[in-house]
Parts: sequence; C-alpha cells; structure tokens
Amino acid sequence: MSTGWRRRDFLTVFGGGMAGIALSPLPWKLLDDAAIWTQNWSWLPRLPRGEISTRYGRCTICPAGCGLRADIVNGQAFRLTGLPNDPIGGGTLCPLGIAGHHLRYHPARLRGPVEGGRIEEGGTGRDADARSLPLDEAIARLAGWINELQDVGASQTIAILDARPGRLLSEIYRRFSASLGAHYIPARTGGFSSDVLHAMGSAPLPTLGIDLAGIRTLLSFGAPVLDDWGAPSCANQFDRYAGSAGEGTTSSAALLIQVETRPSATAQRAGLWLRNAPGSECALALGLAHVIVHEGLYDRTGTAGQLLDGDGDARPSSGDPLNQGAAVGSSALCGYRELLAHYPPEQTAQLTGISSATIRDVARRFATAGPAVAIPGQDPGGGPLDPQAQQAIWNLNLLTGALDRRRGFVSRRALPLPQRLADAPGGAVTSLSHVPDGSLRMLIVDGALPDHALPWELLTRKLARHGARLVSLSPFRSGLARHAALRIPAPAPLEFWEEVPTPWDAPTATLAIAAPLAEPPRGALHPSALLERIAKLLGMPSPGGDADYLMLLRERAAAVFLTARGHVHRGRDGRRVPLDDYDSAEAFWQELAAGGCWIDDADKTVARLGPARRAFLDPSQPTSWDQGIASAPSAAGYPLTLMPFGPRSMAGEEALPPVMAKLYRESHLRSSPEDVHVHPETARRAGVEDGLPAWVETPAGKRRFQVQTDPAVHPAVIHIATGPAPASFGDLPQEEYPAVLELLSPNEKGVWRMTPARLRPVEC
Amino acid sequence: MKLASPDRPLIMRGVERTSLGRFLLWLVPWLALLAFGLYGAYLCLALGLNQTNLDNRFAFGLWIFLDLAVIALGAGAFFTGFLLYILRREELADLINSAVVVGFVCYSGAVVILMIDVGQPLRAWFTFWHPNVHSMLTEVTFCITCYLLVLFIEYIPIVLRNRRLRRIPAFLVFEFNLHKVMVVFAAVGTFLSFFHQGSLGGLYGVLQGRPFAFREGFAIWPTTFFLFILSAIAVGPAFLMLVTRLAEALTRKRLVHPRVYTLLGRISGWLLVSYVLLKSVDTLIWLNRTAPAVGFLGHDFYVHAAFGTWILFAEIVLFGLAPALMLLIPRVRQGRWAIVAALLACFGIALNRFVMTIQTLSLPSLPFDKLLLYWPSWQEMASFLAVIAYAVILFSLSYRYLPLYPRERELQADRDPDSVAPRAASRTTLAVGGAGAGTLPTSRR
Amino acid sequence: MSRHRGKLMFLGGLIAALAVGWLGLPIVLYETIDQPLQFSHATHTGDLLGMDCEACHTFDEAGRFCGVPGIALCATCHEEALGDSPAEQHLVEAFIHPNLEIPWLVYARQPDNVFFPHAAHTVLAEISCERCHGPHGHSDRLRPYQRNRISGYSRDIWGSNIAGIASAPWDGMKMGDCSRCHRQRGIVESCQDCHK
Amino acid sequence: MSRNTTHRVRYGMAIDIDRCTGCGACMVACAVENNVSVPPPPAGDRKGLTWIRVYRLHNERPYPESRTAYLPLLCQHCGHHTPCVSVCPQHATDIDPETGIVSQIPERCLGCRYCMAACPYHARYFTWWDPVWPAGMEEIFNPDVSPRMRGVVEKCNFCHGRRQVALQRAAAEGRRQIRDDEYRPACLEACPVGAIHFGNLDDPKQELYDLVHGERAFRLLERLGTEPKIYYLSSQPWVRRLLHNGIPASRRHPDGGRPDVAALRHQQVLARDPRAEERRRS
Repeated sequence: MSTGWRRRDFLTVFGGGMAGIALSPLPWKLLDDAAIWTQNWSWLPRLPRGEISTRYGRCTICPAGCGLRADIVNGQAFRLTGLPNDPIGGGTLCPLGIAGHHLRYHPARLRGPVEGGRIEEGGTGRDADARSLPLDEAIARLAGWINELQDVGASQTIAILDARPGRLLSEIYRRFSASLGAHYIPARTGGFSSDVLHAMGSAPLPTLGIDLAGIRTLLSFGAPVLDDWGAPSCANQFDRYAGSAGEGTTSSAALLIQVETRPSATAQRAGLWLRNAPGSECALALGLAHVIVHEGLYDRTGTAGQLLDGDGDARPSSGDPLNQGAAVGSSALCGYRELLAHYPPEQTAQLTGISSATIRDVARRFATAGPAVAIPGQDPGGGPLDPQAQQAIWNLNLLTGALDRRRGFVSRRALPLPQRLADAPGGAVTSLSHVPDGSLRMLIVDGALPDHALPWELLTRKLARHGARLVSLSPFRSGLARHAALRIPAPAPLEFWEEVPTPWDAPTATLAIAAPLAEPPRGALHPSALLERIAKLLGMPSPGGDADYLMLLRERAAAVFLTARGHVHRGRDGRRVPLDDYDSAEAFWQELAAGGCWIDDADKTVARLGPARRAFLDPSQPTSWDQGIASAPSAAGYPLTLMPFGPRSMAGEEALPPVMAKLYRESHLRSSPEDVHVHPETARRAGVEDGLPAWVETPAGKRRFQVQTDPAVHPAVIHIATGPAPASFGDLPQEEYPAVLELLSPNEKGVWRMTPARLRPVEC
Repeated sequence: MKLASPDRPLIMRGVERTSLGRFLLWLVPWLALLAFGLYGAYLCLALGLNQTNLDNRFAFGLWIFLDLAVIALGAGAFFTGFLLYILRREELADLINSAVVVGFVCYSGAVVILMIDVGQPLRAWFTFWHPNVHSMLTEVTFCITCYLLVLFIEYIPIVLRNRRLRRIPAFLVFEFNLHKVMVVFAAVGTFLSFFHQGSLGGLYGVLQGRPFAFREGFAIWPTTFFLFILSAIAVGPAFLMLVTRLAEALTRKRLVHPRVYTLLGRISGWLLVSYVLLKSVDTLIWLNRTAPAVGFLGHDFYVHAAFGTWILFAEIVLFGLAPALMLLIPRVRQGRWAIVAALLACFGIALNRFVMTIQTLSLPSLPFDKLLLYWPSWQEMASFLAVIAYAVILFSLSYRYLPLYPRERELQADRDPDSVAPRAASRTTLAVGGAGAGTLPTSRR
Repeated sequence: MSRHRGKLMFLGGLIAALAVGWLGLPIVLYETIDQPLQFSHATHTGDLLGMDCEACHTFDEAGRFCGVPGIALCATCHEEALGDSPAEQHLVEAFIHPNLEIPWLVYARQPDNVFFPHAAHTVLAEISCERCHGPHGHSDRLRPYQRNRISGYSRDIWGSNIAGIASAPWDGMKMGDCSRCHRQRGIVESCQDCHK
Repeated sequence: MSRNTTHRVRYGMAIDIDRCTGCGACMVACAVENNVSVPPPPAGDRKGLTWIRVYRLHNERPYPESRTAYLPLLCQHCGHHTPCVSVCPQHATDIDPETGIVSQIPERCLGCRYCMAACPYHARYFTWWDPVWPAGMEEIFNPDVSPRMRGVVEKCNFCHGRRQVALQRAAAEGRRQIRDDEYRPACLEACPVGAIHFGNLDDPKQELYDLVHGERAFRLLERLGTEPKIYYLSSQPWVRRLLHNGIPASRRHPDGGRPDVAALRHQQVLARDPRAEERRRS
C-alpha cells in the first residue's frame, strides 16, 4: 500500500478485529474462566482426596476415655464420633473430644523440647523467648539436673506431679521416684479427697466407687452431676440410670438435690436446687444429720443403728469388722451427738440461708426415699470441698447406710498390674499438702491434660525460693508449662498408645486402650521413654522393667485376661462379650485396641470399707466444727467472695481446640475466663456495669474482667471461670487472658474454693 | 478585567468562573477526603468486610442506608427528565443538565459503594447470568445498572458541549444525533427509575420474616414499592432545589430563573402531601392488620427507647407533613423558608430509609433476643465520605467546564448588562438551544 | 484496489481476530504438562491381560469411588519389572522401590465443591465408563495433561473444542454437560445434588 | 419436566428444649463436620460462624425463681415463602424440592447478605474473614464438605454431605433410597442427651412424626407463615410462653396484662389449635 496507513484504516481493521473476536469463542471462554477463577480462590484450602477408612479407639484428652470412632482419610482422622452404647461415653463425645484431632494443630503445640522463656525470668512462656534444643540434649540436661541434686543428697527435693494418676505411667513415675528417693504427687481426682479418706481410716482404704444404678435420691454438694462434660463423673451414670429430672419435665422416680451456691447448669436443672450461702456445705450436712438423728430416720439395722441406738454400747460380735473400733467409738460418738446438737434446723438455716422447713424436708427425703447417696462437690475449677465438709457428707452416707451396698458407695477391685511391675510395686505416694513448703528444688509436671485446675500459688509455696526448676512434659506451651525452665513435650492426646484406667467413681474396675490416630511430631517423647532414658543415663534401674510402654500395656491386658472375670464392650458394635469368649490374651488385646472396654464383675465381697465406717464417730478436730462455715479467710475491705469454677478437663490453662471458640467467643454458651459473673444488685453497688470491664481485686492481686450480670448469682459472690480460653487457629493472641487462678490464695488445707474479693469499676 | 485563568479556553464563553487557583483550593479538601475514603475502601476490599462494624445481625448498615437515601435524592434526575421531556415542563430545561449530573453522581456513587459492600464484588455480575426473577434485588440490580448506563449516555452530550470538545466536528455530530434520541433515553430512564425506586422499597417490604418491614401489597409488590417511588419523586425536586440553591450561594450567582424553584416547590409539595397521606394509611394498616397477623403488636416495635414512637412522628409529621404543607403555601414556597422545607423533606426521606434499613435490623425478631445497635467503623464512614467528595468534585468540575445551567449567562446578563455583550449571549444561547437540553423557546430572543 | 481497500482491511482484521480467537487462544490458555509416567491402558485391558476397569478402579466399602489406584496396587504385579518397557522400568525404580505415590494428573478432576457419586451413575443408572471418560481405557499412552491457566482446571472439563462444542458424548464435563444428561433422563435437579 | 423422583421426603427436626443441657457438643460437631472456620478474636458472637448456635434462655427472675433453658438454633429450613431463597438475586441459595433442605452454594454467592436481612432466625452467617487454618490442617478436613471463601454467606444444610455419602453408599449397593438410620446430621449424632430428633416429617411411621404432632411441639415465629421444619419441644410453661410465636422480648412476662396482648395471645392459641375456642366454651 503506497499511501501508508491512515486513521481510518486502523479503525477499519479494529472494527474487523472486534467483529472477529465477537465471532470467536475468546470472550465467552475468558469470561467463563474468569468466573471460575473468582469461584476458586487459590488461597482456599483444598480438600483431602483419598481412601476413607474407619478405626475405633478411645479418647484420652480427659481421664474418662470415651469410646470413639474415627473416620480416616489418608491416614489422618478427620471426624471423631462416639461409639454406640459405650459404657463410658454412652454413645457420644464431649465437644473437646469431637474436636480432639484438632489439638495436634493447636498454636501452643510444642513440636520439640524447649528451654527458657519462663515467666519467672521475665519471659512470656512463649516459644519466641525460648530456645528449642535437640531431644538428646534436653534429656541430657534433665538428667544432669537430677544428677546435681543426687550428688548433694537432695533427692527428696525432687517431685513428680502426676496429672492423671492411676495409669501404668503413674506406676512408672512411682517406681522412678522411689528409686530416686523423690516425691510422687498425684493430682486430685474427683469425689472424696484421698487425704480425707486417709484421715478417717486408720488403714489404707480400698478403692471407692459409686453404684448409682437405681438410686432414688442423689444429694450432691456441688458436684456437676448434669453439666460436666466428662463421662466418668456421675453425670452420665445418673442421667442414664435415673433420667434427668429437670423441672417441668416428666421426671422419673429419681430426684437430684443439688446444694450449690453457683447457678450451674446442674443446679438449674436439678429437681431441687438448694442455694446455700458460700462455704456452708459442712453446716448443711450437719444440719441434715441433726434432723435424721433427731427424728430417728437413720439406718437402724446398719452400722449407724448399731452405734447410735446402742449409744456407744454396741454389742460387737466377734466377726464384725467394727469390733475393733467399737471401744474407741463410744467417746467419739458422744462427740458427734454433741456436735449435731449445735445444728438444729433453725440454727442451720441461719448459717446456710436455706429455710429450716426445707432442711427438714430434704433430710426426711434423703433418709426415707432411698436408696440415697450424698456426694461431695468436685468442681474442677473451684477445687475440693473443705475436708470437714467432706467428712460431714460422708457421715450422711453412713447414717443412711449408703456404704458397702449396691446403690451406694462400694469398694472395687484394683486393675491388675503387668507381671513385671507387680513383682516390685511403686513407691510411696505423697499428697501435695504434705510436701513441706519451700522444699522442692525440682518439679517434673506430667504432660497429660489435667483434670482440674491447680492454682499456681499452691505449687510455688512448695518450691524452694531460689533455683527451683520446673520441667514440663506437656505437649503444649500453655498452662504450667509457661513457668517451666525446660519443656520436653509428650505426644498430644490421640497420638500415642495410652490406657484408660478405671474412672474414680466406677463401681467396678475397667480397662480400655487408646490406639494412636496420628503420628506424634518428631521432637515429642512419651514420658515413659523419657524416664527410661534418664534412668539409663543415671545408672538407675529401669522404671518400666525394661519394657516399652506398649509392651507394658499389652502385659496389663494380659494380666486382666488372666483374671477371667468380666466382659468386654465391643467397640464396633457395642455388644457385650464375656471375657471367656476370647481364646487368647492377644485376641483380647486386639479387641481392646479396637475401642473395646473391659468391665470387671462387681465385687461381691462386702464390708471391705471397714475402718472408714467409723469416720463420723471421730471428728478429728472438734474445735473447728463449731463454726460449720468454711469461710474465706476474712480480710478487711473485701466484702465479696470469689468462687472460681470450671468444666472438667477444661479447667486451668491447658489447650482447647480452637474450634471451641464457637462455644466461647462466637456464642456465650460457655463462660469465658475473661468474664466475671455477678448479681445485678452487686454490680450496681460496686458501680460496675453489665458488659463493661471491671477490676477484681483479691489479697493476691487484681485483674480486669468483663462484667456479666446474672440475677441467679448469689449477691455476696462473684464467679469466674478458671478454664482456658480457646486459641485461634493462627498464632496465640499476644495478650494472655486474665487467669483467675493467679488471684486465688489456697488455704493451708489446699482449698481455694473461696477467696475474699472486691469489685472496682475501671476508671476511664 | 479579571486575569484570565490558564484553563480559560475550557470554560464556556461568556460565563464567569473563579480563578483556577481558587478552584483548585476548593478541590483540595475534597480530594483529601476522597483519598482518605479510598484508603478505607481499599481496606474493606483487600482485607474483607471485617473492617466494617457490620455483623451477622446488621447485615446491612450505613452503606445500604445511605445508598437508599442517595438514590432517592438522586431521583430528581429522572423525574426532571420525565417532567421536561414527557410532560413538557420546559422551565425545567434550566436545570436538566445539573439534574443529570446530580443523578449521575448519586447513582454512580451508590453503585461504587455497593461494590465495596458485597463480599465478592467480582461475582456481582452473576446476577445477570443467573438471575432469580423473584428477588427484588435482581430487579434493583438490573434497573440500577441500566439506568446508570442511561445517565451516562445523558451525561455524554453535556460533556461534549464543553467549549474545547465542541471544536471536534465528530463530537458535535455525535452529540447532535444523541440529542435527537434523548427523549427515548429519558423515557427509558423514567421507566427504569420508577422500577428500581420501587424495588428498593420492595427490598424491605417483601421481608416476610421481618414484621417491622413487611407490608402487604398489590400483585407482587408490597406497598413500600409504591411509597418509595412516591417519596423519591416527591423529594427529588426538593433536593435539586437544594443543590441549585447551594450552587447559587457558593458561586454567588443566579443560575436558574426563580420560577423554577416555584415549580419545583409546588411539585414537591403536592407529591409530598400525597406521599404522607398514603404513608399514613399504610402505617395504620400495617399496625392494625399486617403486623398482628404475624404475631407482633404494633407498638411492640416502639418499646425500645432508642426507637420510640417519636421516630414515627418525626418521619411522617415533622419531616413529611410539615415540609409538604410549607411547600404548598405559595408565600412560603417562594420565600426563604422553601429551603428549610426542602431540607426537612430531604431529611425525612433519609429518615424513612434509615427506619427501613437500620431500625428493621435493630429490632429483635426472636422472642428472646434483644435490641441491637451498631455504629459504623471509620472505614465505612470514610468510604462513604469518599463518595460525597467524589460527588462534590464531579459536580464542581462539571459546573466549571460544562453548561450545567444553560441560562446562567442569560440571567447574568440580565443582572449585569455590561459584562457580556448581548450579541454573544444570544448566539451561545442559540447554540445551546440547538444542541443543548431541548429547545428553549423561552430563552430565544 | 482502493475501492475495496476498506473491505479488505475489515476482512483482514476479521480473519486475524478469528485466528487469534479460535487458534491462538487454546495455545495461550492452556499449559501442557506431561504425565509423570507413561501408562498404557491398552496393555492392561487388551487381549493379553484382559483386565476390567474395576480391577484397578474400585469402590471402597462406603461406595466411594477410589479413583486412580495407589502405588500399592501397582506393586502387587510390578514388584519387579515384568517386561522390558522403559515406562515399567521407570515405575519400578522411581515409584515402587522408594514407595512413592505417582503424582498423576487427573484429566477428569472436578473442583472441590462438586460431589460426583460414581456409584449412582455406574451402578444405578448403568452408565458405562466410556460415556463420560471416552475410550480412555483403551488408550495406548497417556496424552499430555492440559491445564487452564486461568481457572486451573483440566482442559477435559471444558472439552477439547475451544468453543465448547462437543465432538463426542464424553467431550466436556462442565456443569452444563451434567445437567444436560440429567434433563434428558428426567432427573429433578437441585444444587445440592452435585454440590457439597 | 418429568420428575424421576423416587423418594420425596421432607426432612425436619424436633429439638427437646427440656433435655438440652447446653453442653455445646452440637456446635462443635457441626463446625468440625462442615469445615467451619474460626474467625480471629475480634469476631465475637456477632461476627461468628455458628451454623447451629445454642442460646441461653433465662426467665430473668432472681433465685429461687430463676430458670434457665437452652435453645439450639439452626437454619429452620422454612418450607413456605422461604425468606432467604426468595430474595437471593442469583440462586445461590436454593430449596431442594426432593428433600426440603435449604442449601447455600458459596461459589455462586456474591455476599450481598440480603438473605441474612431476610432471615428472622439469624441462622445465616457471613464469612467476614478469610478462613485461616494452621499449616497442614487441611489434611484433616471433612472431604465431603467444601470450604467457603471470605465474603460469602454460609449456613446449616442438615449436613448435606452426609446425605450425599449415604446416597452414594446406597447406590453402590444398588438402592435408590437411603434407610432412615443412614443419614443423621452431626449435631444429632453428638448430642449426649438425645435432645435432637431428625427424620422425614411426612412419614407417620417415624418417631419424629409423633413428636412434632404432640402436645409439646411448637415452632419459632410460627405465625410468620414460613413453615419452618424445625420443631421445638417443651413442657415448661415459661419456655413455651417465652418462645411461643413471637411475643417480643418486652413482653416476656404477660404481667402487664394489656388487653391487646391478651387478644394476641388468644389469637395465637387459636392459630395453633382452632378447636381451643370450642373446648373453652364447652
């Protein structure tokens, strides 16, 4: 073209081009692809693809050990559900268990040993301030520290705190500490404190269980019977056997009487809720006993009758296990009668804030509408009841003959030990309160998620003022691990072979095995293996009898198999199979490893509780009984009582699966540890407002909380959940949530249910 | 003689404009606001709507409320077009151009805000691809998009009438041809606008699950459909009056003939009266029949202190009946109080949109729920302020460089005969009249 | 010449654009990736071995189609090389001995939000594999995988023809293709039938 | 269009408020099952993602009259005038004619949230944040539920993924229908007290049928006419009074005794049981 390109030419070509493009698939195809692109953002996670299989196992996040079914994709569990008819879980899991497989991805999860960064040294307890170190080095470090103390003959300044006593691992801890000369301290389990039981009986008690099947009245002093997510608590048993008797529902014959200051879910749903004045459980129990004794409603044919009717002059037959105690009993019995004389219903009503008519009614109902059982509170956040209150509650059971019978407190046989451990049993058990203050220079804290909250002050009291070292075996860097100088993470729940020993309240022995559902991270080490290696380094005998943990578990299963008692709840279908039907220990083990649960036959031997039956005859410290009110150590200027609370296995500062945020942050279903619950009137008087921040001050310190008013809260009390707050899926939040545990000052008996406190508005 | 601004060649011949420096100075704060708002909008787009204080309960907030309000106020554009082109009220040719620009900034601003408001703006066009014809929002989307296109087309000839652009013959031809079909666009625009104003009302009126907003209606349209149309066309002229008055005040010039205001006031007044009447009837039916039928007693909606009956009174009487009556009284209409009346009316329509959007969502629908309140985040407010800034900037630019008020020169000449030669005035008027907003018989000499 | 100049210009633009749209687009839009291993379906399903599709492409106990089998299944026969083909050699050395899964590029892979129950189609509706997958099961070699650079999908989803005009029943696996067949068979449709 | 539907069902639920302990297992099970993300801490309960949310009901009285109950609230799968489905501009939400399940297709959703404004139950949730998961966690996603992106609405779909899997299993066994026990939503499966019942509302053979036709059953905001398919069961008078048909919070205690309230309440009784008037007269 000689003339060259003109503007018109460009336009023409462009026009043709446009027409051509319009006639080609280009615009539509690009539009379609762009549409698809906007529907598949590249940052969306991709779903796993692969074969899906099913495995049965046990949840080991809390000591309950509910049976679970895991749906697996590419070798990883993606869904956990309960096993039908499971004797523990009853067919479902709690929220923690449902999301248990997420714990592996918790932002506070440790993937290997870490040292330093602890709070005492100005650190934050987070990995950022800490130094990770190879596993071998961490083990050598720990062995070195133990060796130092051994060398100066200070082995007794070492202690191991077992978060979940009763496991085979606990046996290993005991044997390890015995050969080292260190303390073995079990954490508290539910029900009556072992200290109390120990104090009441001259000889060691057999293991106690509660048989709730078919009972008609359950008198609970603050036990979370209906709202504890844990299966082994009374909750499931009571619910299953007796049916929930919530108000307004067509209740079954069973009645739950809840004595509790806090408007807990159990209190709100109980057939009868007695809201007692804070700390008046002991007085109430004595007041009820007063009515029962006064009106002669006690069990006249049983022990109480023998003792009370005989006025101490019981005619003991030679075969009666009480024989020995009767002589001592007579004087003490007078003491008990005298004690009760101080608690007529009118007097008790003043102390407890419950009307005398109600006290009479409840006492009569308890004594006559049997089988009836009274159980002590075990709020996992609030800690145990005062020992004397426990004793008074124990006595109620004694009065109505709820001991040593079906539908009451029973003794149960212990789980057999593997042969190699049975030959040389573990060493002594020390209660935390018996460890001298300021004596510990090294505390090794077991890695299991604790069942109950533990105020940090309770431990610091026991630690030496200078140079005390805390070693955490927790798989997480939260909780007590924040104070640890060295953290050697154990595998997280569902990552290792673990056993589910008998729950504290089970009427018979049980055993279940949790098979791992995922591989632990490379840097995690099971405590049994850790102790084994340290023992080797220190030249000590092997605490596990030269067997690894899995082998020990198999041997325990074999030992159970040898008893030839009981039956197995099969995991996959919930059927009951007699133990005799298994032809080998291996077949039995396979069944257990597939979610099975062995349940012992009931122990038909009676009267095994023997010496403990005399407990009420022997009020150990008569002077303090006069009070009947376990008041908070009074302090001027602190008009309110702070009562912490928490759900079991979720009390404390351990890890919750982030998805639990649905229950805390994204709804107000569960109390956040950032909230303080008060009566609207209390809030008004303190000058604080619903939904706004306020200071909670105790003699131990002060922290900021969000006020939540609730007309059901006792006006003299403020409640704060001890529990952990769920983390986010991302990093841990920069600010630590306000842990009420650091505001608590446990008394000399190790009780922290009540702390004097006051509420102050936050100045703008 | 004033110094010629450097941009003098762009400014219409024969009109007086402030110096470029002062003009830029005027723009600076608005540009700053725009930049700030764009940053807020960027945050919302890049980080997501978590930047807002909207939540699951307040799914709609400040943006939707202001969108509805702005679109109602922008109704002046189509309604003026309708009066001028269809009903032949030629006086309105005085401000049809400015009405188009006002409409354009209102609608385009609203659409931009909507694009920030939706969670997946890149998928917004799916409505055209997979429309659910039963949804009021589909109707709104279609109508607003199409009407924005119409406004854009109506805006083009105004832009092309810029002094500089007119020199390009092709543009002149294009503009001329465009103008011949402008009536069609005005008719289409009117139709579309009636529909989407109505659909915006229907948006809430159809919400069966929200007894506070739900209204019975005719055929598929709830009464709010018609009330929204009526209120929008009633207030559109009032808003135009306000904008023009404001422009006159800022430029210290007379831009339209005073009788235009009288006309606007009269239209607005009559429409407002009928709106208030119908709204009252509708409210009575709703309180006594519609709401109780679904289990809610009328005054249950007004038990919360934040939204007591005062809001009903304010909406209907204070900001409805009062301005309507004021505009109906000729003496008031022609005096200074007309501005107050227009302001009240505009505020009234905004309050109505606020009640329909925010109050509806605030009130609990579940029996155990509480009243919830919401306060917009700075990102939300900033994004909206950006739209205000954009509107001011676009209007200012249009005023400076485009013949927004075709009679400006003439009116100026009337007042100040020395400044502009009569010959020039008549020539440009002819030019404007020939290719401008309709034939202007009144301006021909 | 100059009389037709305009028309020619227009035609030139038109043809160029058509070429871009019809021929150029597929080249630019798709990237071609070779399969990690050459596999001959024909060898396995042919006369010599005569294996069924189901021999390797199985359903699990929940009725879920398992897709392309894992390396373990290959290893049941190919623990050591059976023949002397280089592909088999590669299979044994690169995947079976180190026990690595083969990163196959699946031609028919649907996005994550699609739930496609094979069983409903093959068992209940008795549709043959070929209806959707074509004669893939008799192919002698694996053609290269073509990935859409914008959407990230396999080219098979849209179909081999850039205009989306199906040349065979199995050409194209977009939602429209599913729906067309469903409509022909009178299946009532809801989003949730196929979307998860 | 001919409908080759072999099995038309109307899935629904009955939730026993008197049994619910407020443990929250349903909420967690739902989130795990449906790959629901956890928004970062600023989210709170107003920007959360709880396809099923347990609300605490309180009679607002001090001890000893204080009473608490828990109300699990999920998408009510309205069967008539479904408020959300009718307003969605682009069919991103849909009611399945075969099952009555109201679904949400996040890939189609543009995030306009009109459906949320329309829903009187606040059972629809917007993903305000990009879903964040720690590295590797997508390996344990439920493969049967696609994750959602930021900026869309999501909600309960009766664990529809489980139905698909059940149908798939049935298909593999040559069945076109699923048995009643093959498809159960995750919340039901997780409930430790069996408060949640699920099934076909139209099947008189199922336990659910008796429950929803029993004395204790009612629905939330029933008078809105949206025919929700979730029924609630309670015998507790205060719960029934509180929840029964949309008496707003201000009227929780009908102590005020305004005549119009009484009239409305009477109307509501009639609406539920037209023969109540007869019985009262006789």
